[in-house]
Amino acid sequence: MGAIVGGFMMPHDPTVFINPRKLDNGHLMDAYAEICRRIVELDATSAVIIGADHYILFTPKCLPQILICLGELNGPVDQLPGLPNRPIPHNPVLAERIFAHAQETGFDLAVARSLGVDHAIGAPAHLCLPEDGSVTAVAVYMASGVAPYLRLRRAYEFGAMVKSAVEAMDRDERVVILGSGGISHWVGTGEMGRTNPVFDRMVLDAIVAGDADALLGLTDEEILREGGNGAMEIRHFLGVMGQCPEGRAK
Amino acid sequence: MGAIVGGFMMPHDPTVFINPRKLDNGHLMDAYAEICRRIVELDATSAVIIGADHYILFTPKCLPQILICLGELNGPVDQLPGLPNRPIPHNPVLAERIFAHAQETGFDLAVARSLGVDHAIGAPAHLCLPEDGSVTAVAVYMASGVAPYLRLRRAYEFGAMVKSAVEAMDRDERVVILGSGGISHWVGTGEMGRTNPVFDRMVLDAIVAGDADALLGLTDEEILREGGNGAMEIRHFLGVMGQCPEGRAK
Amino acid sequence: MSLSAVEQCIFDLGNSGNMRKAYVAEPDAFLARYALDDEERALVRREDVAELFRRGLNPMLLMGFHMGLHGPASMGEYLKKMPTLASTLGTRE
Amino acid sequence: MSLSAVEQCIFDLGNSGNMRKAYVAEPDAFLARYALDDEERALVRREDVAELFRRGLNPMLLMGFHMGLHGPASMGEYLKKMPTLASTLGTRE
Ligand SMILES: [Fe+3]
Ligand SMILES: [Fe+3]
Repeated sequence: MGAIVGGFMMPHDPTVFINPRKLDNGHLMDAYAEICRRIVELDATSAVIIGADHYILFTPKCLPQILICLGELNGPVDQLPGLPNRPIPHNPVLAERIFAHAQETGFDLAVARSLGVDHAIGAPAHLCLPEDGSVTAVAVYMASGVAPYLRLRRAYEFGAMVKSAVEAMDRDERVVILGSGGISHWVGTGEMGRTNPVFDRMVLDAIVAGDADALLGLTDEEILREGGNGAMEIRHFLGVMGQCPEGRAK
Repeated sequence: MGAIVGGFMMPHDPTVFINPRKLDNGHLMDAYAEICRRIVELDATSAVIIGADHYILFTPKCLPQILICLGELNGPVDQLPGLPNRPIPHNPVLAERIFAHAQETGFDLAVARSLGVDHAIGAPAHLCLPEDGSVTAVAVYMASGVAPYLRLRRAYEFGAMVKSAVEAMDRDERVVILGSGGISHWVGTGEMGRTNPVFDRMVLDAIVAGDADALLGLTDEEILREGGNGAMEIRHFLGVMGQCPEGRAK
Repeated sequence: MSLSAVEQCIFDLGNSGNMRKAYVAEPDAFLARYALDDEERALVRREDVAELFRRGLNPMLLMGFHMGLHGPASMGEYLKKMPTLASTLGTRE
Repeated sequence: MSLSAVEQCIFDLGNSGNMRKAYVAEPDAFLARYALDDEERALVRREDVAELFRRGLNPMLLMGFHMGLHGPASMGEYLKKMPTLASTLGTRE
């Protein structure tokens, strides 16, 4: 039987890797490595990684609310220092299972047959999963970067759906779910470079307390105002929280 | 307040327009014209047209289960005799309303900002709506041509959702819903050219009787075997039947 | 075999005149853009639509690929190659 | 104004090197591919990212469009032009 054995959240901001001001980012790299260690410790076999398209993967002719890739993964296609574009070991059986369960439970997931992912999924895939390919990935994109945005509650429900899909699997599968995204940050707007520590603290406190309602109660306008368009990615955290509703973070 | 004032179904097979054997297709053209007359008679202001992508609009990187276009329409992009590629008068307010209602009621519709439609939507838009643009279109694509196929029941539920979206509108809008698709036909397989009158009769009887269950009870394998891959488009008919659950056809 | 690279390749050739031109001019260079194994590359090169269909590719896609390369007049030739849909049902899980 | 033709145009220019080349070589011919009205065409031609943002275009898209044309070193110049997100909130329904 399948089981969700853990959930993790991590940033993917390109400036971490480009590091234009040559700041010491060792603590960030250590955090990715620490997540990787814990995923190995949990004996995970697969990781469902939730990211956002930054309007480079999907075109104005077809913008998905939620998309799952059923086949091969490679990336990131937007190359960044330390993140070469290369194949990412993937788990088509788990992806198919989640898709089928989604259909049965009223989710309309768009699918990719194969996908060159961007840094949102490429960064955690390269930095949080062991290099030997022993933990295979399933890529999920939520509409967090391009309007119309996925509703917060739907992201949370998606997490719960993944949990029930995994638990209904008839083969042993130890799955971690990774929410890849930032808290407050502004991308491409006049505020770019700014962060809002008050907003960030509120979000982190909610996550640590396992208090999904504190996040679900936010309006998009509040998030955009206090956390910027980048903070719309808290949807991915809600996707993680939805699969461990009683969970508190360490 | 908005209201659904009618539902129609019609074929869009390109061979009707290419007419390679120069058969008399007058009765088909008359049928399109008759639908147009009745839509005008109903005083309709808008038409929601449901079609299938034939794997020319959406790419293997993002295949939607259901997609709605929120903006401008033109087409068909796959030009056919009598169906020039031109702008199609559209209704962005109705499209937005349906999208928002879908989000509220648990549908994850992919969106197009604007779309060059194929013949599935182009044919009814040109032939069943009055030329003066007085009936504006909303384009919906269902996964009926490319696997993973939309489930039959979901297509039916989509119709019901459209009905409640329209009825919740606070402006007068008289909406017809058009299911564009074929019954038995094979596209690109060895059987191409074949039809199955027994299957067709069964489908038509179910539609005339308003018996959605007869169609909802079919498996995809049965449809593929008896009606071919083209018959997967009966999803669009179920979309129409879902918005008039008690309806019987004339 | 997942076939997804072949699917992308066949989609591109069926739907883009530019891609088709590039393929016809330099087939090997064009196919090198896709992560195809030797067998997959050979299936595309010899336009083995029947085998690609048996392995799960969408017949509308295959028809577009063939018509794109050889024009609408090649429809008869294409259909002669193609297995029936019925013959493939139940052969895949 | 729906802006959707502009959105497709800016998306293409931000994400495709080939499109960018075609645009730089012959801007008017390139822009004629899109159903832009005169005002929209002028907004693209003078790269008025601020006004395009105010009218609703996605700032990630606009950033990609600008960086694509002028390289990553132009980030400062781009940001100097851009209004804040906060200034646009509540201005659209
Ligand atoms: Fe991001
Ligand atoms: Fe069709």
